[in-house]
This record gives sequence, C-alpha cells and structure tokens, in this order.
Amino acid sequence: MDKQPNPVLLDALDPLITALRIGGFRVVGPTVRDGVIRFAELSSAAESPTGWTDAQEPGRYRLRQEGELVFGYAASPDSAKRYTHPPRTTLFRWDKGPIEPEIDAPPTALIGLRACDLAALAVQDRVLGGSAAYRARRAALFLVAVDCATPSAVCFCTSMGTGPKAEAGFDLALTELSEPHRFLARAGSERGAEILAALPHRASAPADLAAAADVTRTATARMEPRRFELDGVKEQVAAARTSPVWEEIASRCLTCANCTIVCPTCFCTTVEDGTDLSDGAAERVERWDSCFTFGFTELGGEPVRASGAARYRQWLSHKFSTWVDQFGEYGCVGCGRCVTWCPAGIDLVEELERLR
Amino acid sequence: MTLEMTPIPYRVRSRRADRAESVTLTLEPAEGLCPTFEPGQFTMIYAPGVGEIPISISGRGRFGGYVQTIRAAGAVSRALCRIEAGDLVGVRGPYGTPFDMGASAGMDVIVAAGGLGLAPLRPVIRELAAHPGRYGRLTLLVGARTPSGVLYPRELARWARHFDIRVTVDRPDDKWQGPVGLITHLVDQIAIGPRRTYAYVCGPEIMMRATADALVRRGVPAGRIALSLERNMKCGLGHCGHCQLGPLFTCVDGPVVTYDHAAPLLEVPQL
Amino acid sequence: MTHKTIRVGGLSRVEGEGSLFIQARQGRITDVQLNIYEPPRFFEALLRGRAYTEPPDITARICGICPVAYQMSACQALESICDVTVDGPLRDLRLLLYYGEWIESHALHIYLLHAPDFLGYPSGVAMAADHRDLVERGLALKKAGNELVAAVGGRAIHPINVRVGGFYRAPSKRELTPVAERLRRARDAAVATVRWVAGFDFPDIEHDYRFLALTHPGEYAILSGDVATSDGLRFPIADWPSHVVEEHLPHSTALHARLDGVAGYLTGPLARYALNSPQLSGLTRQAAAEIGFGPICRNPYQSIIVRALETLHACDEALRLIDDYIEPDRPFVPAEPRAGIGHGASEAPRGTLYHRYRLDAEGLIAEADIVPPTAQNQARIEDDLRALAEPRLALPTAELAALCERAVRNHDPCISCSAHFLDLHIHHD
Amino acid sequence: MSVPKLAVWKLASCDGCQLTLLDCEDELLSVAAKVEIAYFLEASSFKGRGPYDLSLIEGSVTTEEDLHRVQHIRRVSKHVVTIGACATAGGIQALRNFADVREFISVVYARPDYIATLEHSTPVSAHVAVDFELRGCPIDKRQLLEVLSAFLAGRRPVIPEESVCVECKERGNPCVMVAHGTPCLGPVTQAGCGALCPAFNRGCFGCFGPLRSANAATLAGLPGVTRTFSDFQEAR
Ligand SMILES: Cc1cc2nc3c(=O)[nH]c(=O)nc-3n(C[C@H](O)[C@H](O)[C@H](O)COP(=O)(O)OP(=O)(O)OC[C@H]3O[C@@H](n4cnc5c(N)ncnc54)[C@H](O)[C@@H]3O)c2cc1C
Ligand code: SF4
Ligand code: SF4
Ligand code: SF4
Repeated sequence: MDKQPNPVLLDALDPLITALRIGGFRVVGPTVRDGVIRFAELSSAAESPTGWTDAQEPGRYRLRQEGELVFGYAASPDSAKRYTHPPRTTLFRWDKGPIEPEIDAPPTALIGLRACDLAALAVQDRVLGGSAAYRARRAALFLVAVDCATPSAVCFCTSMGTGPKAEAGFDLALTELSEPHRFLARAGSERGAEILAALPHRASAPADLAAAADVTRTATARMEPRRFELDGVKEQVAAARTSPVWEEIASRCLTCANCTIVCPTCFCTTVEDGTDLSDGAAERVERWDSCFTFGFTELGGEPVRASGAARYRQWLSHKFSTWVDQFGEYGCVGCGRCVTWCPAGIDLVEELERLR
Repeated sequence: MTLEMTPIPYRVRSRRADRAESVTLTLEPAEGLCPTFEPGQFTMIYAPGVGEIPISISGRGRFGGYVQTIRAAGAVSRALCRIEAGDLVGVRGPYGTPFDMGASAGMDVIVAAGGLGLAPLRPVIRELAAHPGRYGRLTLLVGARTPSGVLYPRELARWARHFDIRVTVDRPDDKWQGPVGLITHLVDQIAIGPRRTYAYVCGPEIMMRATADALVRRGVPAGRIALSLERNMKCGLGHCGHCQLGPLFTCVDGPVVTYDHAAPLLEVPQL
Repeated sequence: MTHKTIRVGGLSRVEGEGSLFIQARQGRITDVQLNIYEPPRFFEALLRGRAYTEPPDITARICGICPVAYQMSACQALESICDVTVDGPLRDLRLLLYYGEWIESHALHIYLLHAPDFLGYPSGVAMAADHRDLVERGLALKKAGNELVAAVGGRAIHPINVRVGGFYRAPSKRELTPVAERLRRARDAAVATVRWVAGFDFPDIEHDYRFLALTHPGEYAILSGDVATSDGLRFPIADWPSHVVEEHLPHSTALHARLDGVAGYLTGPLARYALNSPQLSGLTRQAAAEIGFGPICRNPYQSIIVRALETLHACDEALRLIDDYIEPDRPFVPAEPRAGIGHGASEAPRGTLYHRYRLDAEGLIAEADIVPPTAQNQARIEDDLRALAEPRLALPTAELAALCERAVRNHDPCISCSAHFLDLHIHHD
Repeated sequence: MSVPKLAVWKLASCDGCQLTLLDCEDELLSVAAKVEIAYFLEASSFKGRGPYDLSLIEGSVTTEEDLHRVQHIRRVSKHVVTIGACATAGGIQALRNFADVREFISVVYARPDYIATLEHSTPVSAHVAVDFELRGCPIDKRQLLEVLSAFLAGRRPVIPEESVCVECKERGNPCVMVAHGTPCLGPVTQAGCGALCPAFNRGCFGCFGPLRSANAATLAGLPGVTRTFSDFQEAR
C-alpha cells in the first residue's frame, strides 16, 4: 500500500466478523474450549474468550478469568499452521493414473493472530512456497492480527525480533485498548483497508496512539527477564554438535514430538500409501510428521538418528542454526508453544543458553 | 492441474533382471517426452498403492526414457522389481544436484562405485567415455560383495577401452581371480596425480567415506571429490524434512555434494 | 451300540473357546461336560491392591463382547461403597451406552452366530452369499449399536469414557443426533428382524427352566434392580452371596453356580423376558403380539426371537432417551472411597452379571468377586444337552454332535467371560 | 491367483480383537469376497484345513497347550500377524521393556506372587516368528483393515510408530497433561487409537503399548503418572 492511513477506532468486533462473513470468508477466531484457547469458526464476537487469560510455564497451561480483554491471552495451542499446512491431506488417488482432488482452500479469515504467528507464516512461505497447494491455502487467508498485550512467561518474541507488535504480513491489525474498551485498527493491505473503511469507526486521537504504544511497551517489558542475545547463536549451536548437553536433555525428553507439532514453523510431513479394500484404487495421503518420530530417518530399516539426543539435537539445531543456512533466517519465532506444550517442560531457551 | 507431489504415469518399456539381484527398467512417459536429466540426478518412482522411493537415473533408453536400476530392499523396491513391461508406475523428477561434469574437464578422473552405486555413476562413465579427449586418465574402481554382484558386466567390458577398470569383491567365488577386499585398497594401488585428479564416488556411506579419505590421503583435495548421499526421502522437493543432513536437504542440496562439504557432516554420528 | 462318546473339539460361533464332551452308556447319558478350556486370566486376583477407580477399565477386558456390562456392574458395586447415586441424565447416558451394547451383541448373535443354524449355513458370511440383504441388514443393525456405544463410551470395544460416578466427558446433544438418525433405521431393521426370526422353523422343545433376572419397578431391568426368580424369590443384590454359591468343577475353568443350594437355573434373555416382558416398550410388545409370541418362552431355540425383541426394545428406548437428553451439568458425581463391601449387578446381553468388591479405607481393592452369566448357565446348558441327546443316541455321532453344538448356541454362552474364574477357586481357599 | 486363505485364532484373550473384524460392518463382506475365511471359530462352523496364507492370532500364550498351538499355526501359515495387546505383548510381560522403571513399579504390586503367574503370559512372538504385530487393546478397526489390505496388496502395513501425542495434536485435543494436570501416558504410548482418551478429557492409559523409542524413565518421574503406567501394563 502506498500510504498508510491513520489507524481508526472500532468499538466492537461484531461488525468486522459480519463484514468478513458477507465478504465470503469463513471467520475463524479464538474460543474457550476444554480449558484452552482454541481456534474455531465464529459467528459472533460473543464466542470469543472475553475476560479470559492464560498462565503458561514450561509444561503447564491454565486459563483463568481476569480482566475484560477479548485477546488478553498469549499464544494458544493453535496457530495458523492448521489452515496453511493441514495435518492431513489427500494428495491423489491413483487408478491407472493420478486423480487429484480439488485443493481444499476455502476463503478463511483468521482473527487474533499475533506478531509471532505472522512471522511464522512468513517463515512457512519461504519453506513451502514452492507448493501450489500451500500457495492456494495461503492465498485464501485474510489475516486479522492483534498486537500482543499479555505475553506469557514462556514468550520470547522480542529476542527473536518478531514481536510483540504486528508490523507486516496482515490485512488488518488491531490493538486492544481498555478504559474505555476499544480497538485501534490499521490496515495492512488494500482489501484490509476496504473492509476497514466500510466498518462503523471513529477517528483516532493521539491519546489512542499513545495508549497503543503503551500496550507494546508493557508487553515488551514483560518479556525482559527472558530476553537473550541472538547474535552468535547459529555458530554456537553448530559448534555444539558433539556437546554432552544433548545427552542430558535426552534423559528428560520423551521424544513425543509435541514440540514440533505445536510449533508454527515446523513443516515436516510424511506420506502414507493405501489401497481401498472395495475398489482396489490406491491413495496417497500427506500428514504431519516430526523429526522426533523413530522412523523419520529410517534408511535400510534403521533410523539414522536412533538416539533421543540426536533427535533433540536435530530439532534445536534446525531452529537456531541450520535453518539460517538454508533460508537465511531463524526457524523459531519465539512464540513459546513448544515450551508450554512439552509434557516434560523442556525449555528450549534454557537449553540454548546451556549450549552456548 | 498437476501438483508437485503428483507423479506422472510412466510405462515400463522394458525390464531386465540383472545378475546382481536387481532389476533394470526403462521407463517412458505414458504421454509426451521425458524431461532431460544430468548424471547423478534421481526420480521418485511410485508403485501404485505401495509407496514411492528415490531411484537414480542410470541413463537414457535406446528410444528415450529413463533407465533405472532397482534392488529389492524393502516393500516399495520389491514391488517395483516385480513390475512387468507394459505396466504403469508414477514418476516425479528428475531431482537433485548432478555430478558436475565440467569440473573434471582436463583432469584425470577416478570413478569409484560400491555395489549399486554404479547405477548413478553409469551416466558419468558414459559421458567420460563419449568424450575421451576432454579428460585425462580415466580410472574406474568397482567394489561388489560378490563377483555376480557386479552391475552392468557387459558394459564394463566395453568401457575398458577408455578406462583402467579394477574390480574388487568381498566374497570371491571359485572362478574369481581379481582383487578381494575393500575398494580403498584399489585406491592405494593406482597412480594418482593429486593436483589434476577429480573423483566421482557413489556407494554405501561407509564405502564413500573410506574412499574419499583414501583419496584425500593421496592428496586429492576434498573439494574435487564428489559423492552422492543417501537419506530417507519422501518428497524430493525439500518440503518433507526427512533427508536433512545438517544444513542440507539431501534431495535438493544433494544428493551430489563435494567431500569438503560432506566430511564435517558425516563425521558427526547420527546427524 | 452301548457306548457312545460325542466330542465337539472347538465350539464354533460362540464367544471364546470351549468344547463339548458327552458320554453315554447303555442308552443313558453318564456325563455331559461343557468344557471351558479358555485359559484362566486371573482377573479377580489382578484387581486386588488396585485403586477403586480401576475396575471399569480392567474388568472391561474380561470380555470384548460385553465390556459395558462389566463396567456397569463394577461402577454400581463401587458406587454403593462410596454411597453415591448416579441418576438423572447420567443414568440415562449409562442406559444409552448399555442399549448400544445390547443392540450390538444381540445383532451379532442373531445374524452372524445363530440364524445360520436355522437357514443351514456354516456362518453369517456364508449366508451372505445367498442372503446378502439380510446379512447387510444385520450388520447395519450391529453398526448402529456400535456407534451408540462409541458415541457415549468413546469406542465400541472397551469403551474409555466410563468412570466410577459417571463419565469423563458427557456427549453433547449434537454428537448424539447422527446416532439417532441411524437408530431410527435400526429400529425399523429390528422390527423386520423380529418378523424374520419368528418365521424360522423351531424344534418343538420346552424346558421347565428356573429363571433368574434382575427386575426393576421403572423399566425392563438392564442397569440395576433386585434379583428375581421365576419361582417367586426376590432379593436385593446385596444378598446375592447368601443365595448364590459357586463350586468349581474339575472339567472347566468356570464355576457352577447354585441358587439356594439347587444347581441349574437360567439367566439371560429367556429369563428377563419371562420375568419382565410387560415392561418392554409399546412398540416391542406390539411386535410380540403381531407374531403371536406369549409373555413367557421356554423354548431355548426361540431365544433368538427374544433377542430380536430385546434389540427392538433397546433401539426404541435409546431413541427416546436421546430425544429427552439434556446435557448434565457435570459428567460425573465425585465418589470418595471408604472401607466397605459393595455389590453390583446388571443385565449383560447374556444374563445377570454380578460384581462384589471390598475396599479398604484408602480405596484399594481388598477382594473382588465376579459372577458372569455363562458360569451361572453352565449347569443348565448341560441339562439341556442331556435332555436333547438321550432320546437321540441312535443318531449318527456327527449329526448328534451338530445338534448339541446348536443347543449350546441357543444360550449364546460367552466363554471369554467365564474364563477368569479359576482364581475364584484359589481365592476361596 | 487363487483366493488367499485367512484363519483367525484365539488364545487367552477377551475376544475383542477378533470381534473387531466382525465390527468392520461396512467392509466385512468386501473382505470376505477377497479372501476365503478358512478358519474362524467365533464366526463360522466351517473349519477349513491349512495351509493358510494369513493367520491372525488373538491372545497370549499362557499354557503348554497354547504353545503347541502357536507352533502349529506357524507351521501351517504363510504369514502370521498377531493382533492386540495380549498377543503382541502378553500383558504384564511388556514390563521387561522397562527394566529401568521396574523397581519403581514393583512398589505398586501388592502381590508379587501373582506377577509370577502372569509372567507366563507371553506374546506369540516369544515363541514363533511373527510377520507383523498389530497393537491395541482392542486393536483399531482402521488399522486392522490396513493390515488386511496391505497383505492383499503385498505391501508393508502403514502403522505409524509415533506417540499418541501426534494423533492428539492432529485431532486438536487440548493436552490434558499440560492444560489440566491429568497424568497421561500419551507421550510414551504408540499411536493408533486416534488419541481417544484425551478427546474424552482423560489421560491415555496405554492401550497401544509402549512406543518403541519411549523414554519411560522420564515419564515415570512425572508426578501422578507411574500409577497409571503400571495399570496399563496389568490391565492388558
Ligand atoms: C538419491 C537416492 C538415489 C537412490 N538410487 C537408487 C537406485 O538407483 N537403485 C536402488 O535400488 N536404490 C536406490 N536408492 C535407495 C532406495 O531408495 C532404497 O532402497 C529404497 O528407498 C528402499 O525402499 P523400500 O520401500 O523398498 O524399503 P523400505 O526400507 O521398506 O522402506 C523405504 C521407505 O519407506 C518407508 N516405509 C516403509 N514401510 C513403512 C511403513 N510401514 N510405514 C511408514 N513408512 C514406511 C521407510 O521409512 C522408508 O523411508 C536411492 C536412494 C537415494 C536417496
Ligand atoms: S521453536 Fe518453539 S518458540 Fe520457536 S516458533 Fe517453534 S514453537 Fe515457537
Ligand atoms: S522436547 Fe518435549 S515436546 Fe519435544 S519431544 Fe521432547 S518431551 Fe516431547
Ligand atoms: S493429552 Fe496426552 S496424548 Fe495428548 S498431547 Fe498431552 S500428553 Fe500427549
């Protein structure tokens, strides 16, 4: 976009949801379900987690009611990955030749993505951009980001340089402000600007902008205790390939793969071949895989990375070292999901510091 | 619409069971022409309903198509070995980095193959043999488990016109008169001018490392030793993650790499 | 011909593995043994020392055909110790789950195990070659039952959603809607099944059975009730041990049960029907009237009709429960353990299944006792065989053996269930 | 090609796994059209003679007689596939895979004498060569069908060796361990059930047995998990 119009104030989310639905999008946003924040299809803002916040620490996540914010929680177990890179897709059926299914890419508006989620999408774009199916699903997304106000105790986007404010890669971005409760909204794309212009809105005042800056300042300060120096990490991790620390981590790691599956940038997949019992037609399915599964590197019946230490090393080294070799950026965006959702509570930031 | 993960139907033009417990297929697209390839590249071959595996391209068929040699190692390769002339399989590719034929121009060339490693080296050898003037001394070292495990025996005889060929086996039979033992012994036996030698190596990983190390010991720079890595591959596109070796996705950054890049990676156990 | 021995090496189309041995001398049967050679699995022993929360998951593994029955009897016994009552929508959910198991188990027996006897096929699958539509109807009926169990219990075999006090998670009304759709079709299939099996050719045999079943004032008893018998006995479940005594017979890993000192009573569909048939759903009673089926049936071959009626009842009642279902506020009633003894019984598809537990103050199981229906029926099945075989000893052995095997199948014995028994013997030592 | 012969055998077990075959209501008749069900006592009085192309065995070996039976089955079968936790793990025997937690677990067993008894409950593979082991208590219907169609197509069954957590995340369950503090065996248990228990708000109790690469010692150290862990071993 050529010129950035001033952010405007929205008093409620419902008109946005309605406008997006009328615009042909399935609107997906945060809801409270079974004790966690989950993305689900929304028909109104009433389904949002208003007044809920989370407490996260390694291996632990709890929701509690506090405050009045709609987006007063940090990264949820869901990320945009499910929508751009679904857990399971049929690649083709084969009956004397391939029969490709339509790419399932319904226009979807994702509401509530954070700066780290946007950064993760940018990372995915670089890794999976060669895939036409990925591009189709990606192009079908309308992204409504929210500036992060309440990072959790595991977040470290400031260290990775990815947040907490949404800077780019969105159609719309909101800053949620209180007293009075309102959203400062800015467009990041033409279509975002169009939607915004059509919504009931008010002009913003300098005080609103100041309040928004304050949100980011407070959020940044919350992550200060966890801040670490990124410079040199790539080389240090590569140099630590034979460190005894990997073995020590492996004694705690369950090799369960939770960290990789929740990570918004982890992209590994496997394929499964099958035959239909009734008509004998063959089918090939692609599904999420993880460098933690035993057979991932199987070669001639034996895995190359047989030990848990080798598998943990692969995961951490990829995120902070070899990803940079391959794509010129880090594979981690600092969302902390892998830390919270690791049942053994392994904190990769802590491990990183020990490896340096 | 054809997506990158969807194989294209290829017909088995001919099938030959090799002495070496492998099967050599010539595959042609059911429609249209098959893309060009460079020595060292591979395709993903799909046995419908069974699975898809990477197989190196060993050459062009007489009427076009890819010649590919497959050994029955597991379920998918077994299914491919059972396939008959006229059957359809799926093919994606060619993929991967090739052996750099320009890099060895004007030099002595050593080609070292262990077992099935001769399959991806066949186009290299043919290229060298086709332009003998372009290169210096040509040496072909072949290691096999048994005498009958030596691939392409008839062609070997033909290549002898251009190459100094030496074959060694692990387990000789009664008729075997040649050398017995590791291919590295052959490296030690040949004359090498280290500053004007280029080597193409393919075989099991330990064989490649031992051969490359032996060459390095003889003074050949690691940057002039090309080898072809083998890793678990599901996509061939750098999307599935399985074939990663340190900073490399073996399917797109490899399989062919030079030893200066590979050595520090292969040294680390379970990388 | 004075001596005759009939052996059926591996009884087929029954659950679990057993064999049959009958010996005759001078025209009289001298020995009938329904051998349960299924190896013992020591469940009661295994339960000891374990937490009171565990029997629903562990005892389900006694039988893959009627795991819900085990879970229900176990929960009831344990809840009685914890002094917890599970009622309202949670009890309805339990009934739903149980009806699912009845539909599944009865459809399996009717279509795949029993009907082939009447139509002259070795199996349901073989029967499908000529009667594909019938077998498909049976499979669809069975599937409806399985889906109901899965919707409430998580999966069809060894459901995971049952706990002492209720469930881990209550299904939403929305989750039950598609099941209701299928059940409506299943109910039609059940009506058709009643009509179909009523037309079979039944041997004209009646036995003077002594029936035992649960009975409940509000419903055709399945989940709970008092124990009642056809000769007028009636007692609460807690009195079970003073009425039913088991003895170990050498030829079987199961025990024979005696009711007030007399062996040979029958539990199961015939017993339930005889004692409670007026409580069947209106549609079910109507179907019974339509085929001219009386309120009591003593012909073991016609147990297939009773199973068909019970299947219809289960579909009908399950539909009513889903229609009336209101999601409970909480999926379970908290149940704190204390020291004590508890009894539980429910009507497995094959009959009354009794559990007794003694807990210590920490809630660990000090003693467990399980009496499955097949063990109770074993003596009575042997009596049936005696009555069947004695007048037919002149028949060729193979033919008589086939008849005997068929007579065993009438009672749908579940040998897997019986096979955890030997430790009872150990346990009473 | 002649129609392959299928046999289904039962040792000490609850019948649930062979019932799973009969529970494939939509596929049963398709399967029956592709194979000859030559021996399947629970379903058929027809007892076809061997040799069989594929034998499915349910149940564990607990007696001398069973031992002879499995040897016989092996002799008359081209492929032997064991189905279910009893046949693949023999119940409590799976504990030997966890030598490091054995001591920890032994505290749980109030009656070591019974353990001695159950130690005689061994998986079929302890006695004869087995071509494939299908896990689960009970086995999963989709996986059973996959094994059958793989056998018919002459390929290796696609039974992923991954943790229940992978399926759990795929299904979109909240992690009961992290979000609710409920002990869960998912991280060290092989997938196959579709992460059923977490979907019902309870912890996995290990129906599909330990993951080949499981770090059980670590899980045992997490509070509240050991109890469940030993349970799953015994409950099988
Ligand atoms: C670049 C390259 C070139 C090659 N060129 C040749 C060549 O020219 N000729 C040749 O013979 N070989 C070649 N190979 C080796 C060949 O690819 C392997 O032998 C082949 O992959 C073996 O596959 P398989 O299915 O037969 O064996 P398997 O080892 O049984 O399986 C192979 C793959 O399938 C997976 N798999 C198998 N079963 C399952 C299951 N149940 N669930 C999930 N995954 C499963 C394995 O993890 C593995 O990734 C090459 C390999 C590479 C990397
Ligand atoms: S590695 Fe962990 S912190 Fe980094 S992006 Fe992935 S889940 Fe988030
Ligand atoms: S780091 Fe944690 S989440 Fe990742 S595999 Fe290990 S235990 Fe599982
Ligand atoms: S609930 Fe259990 S299975 Fe699911 S992710 Fe958590 S630990 Fe793994």
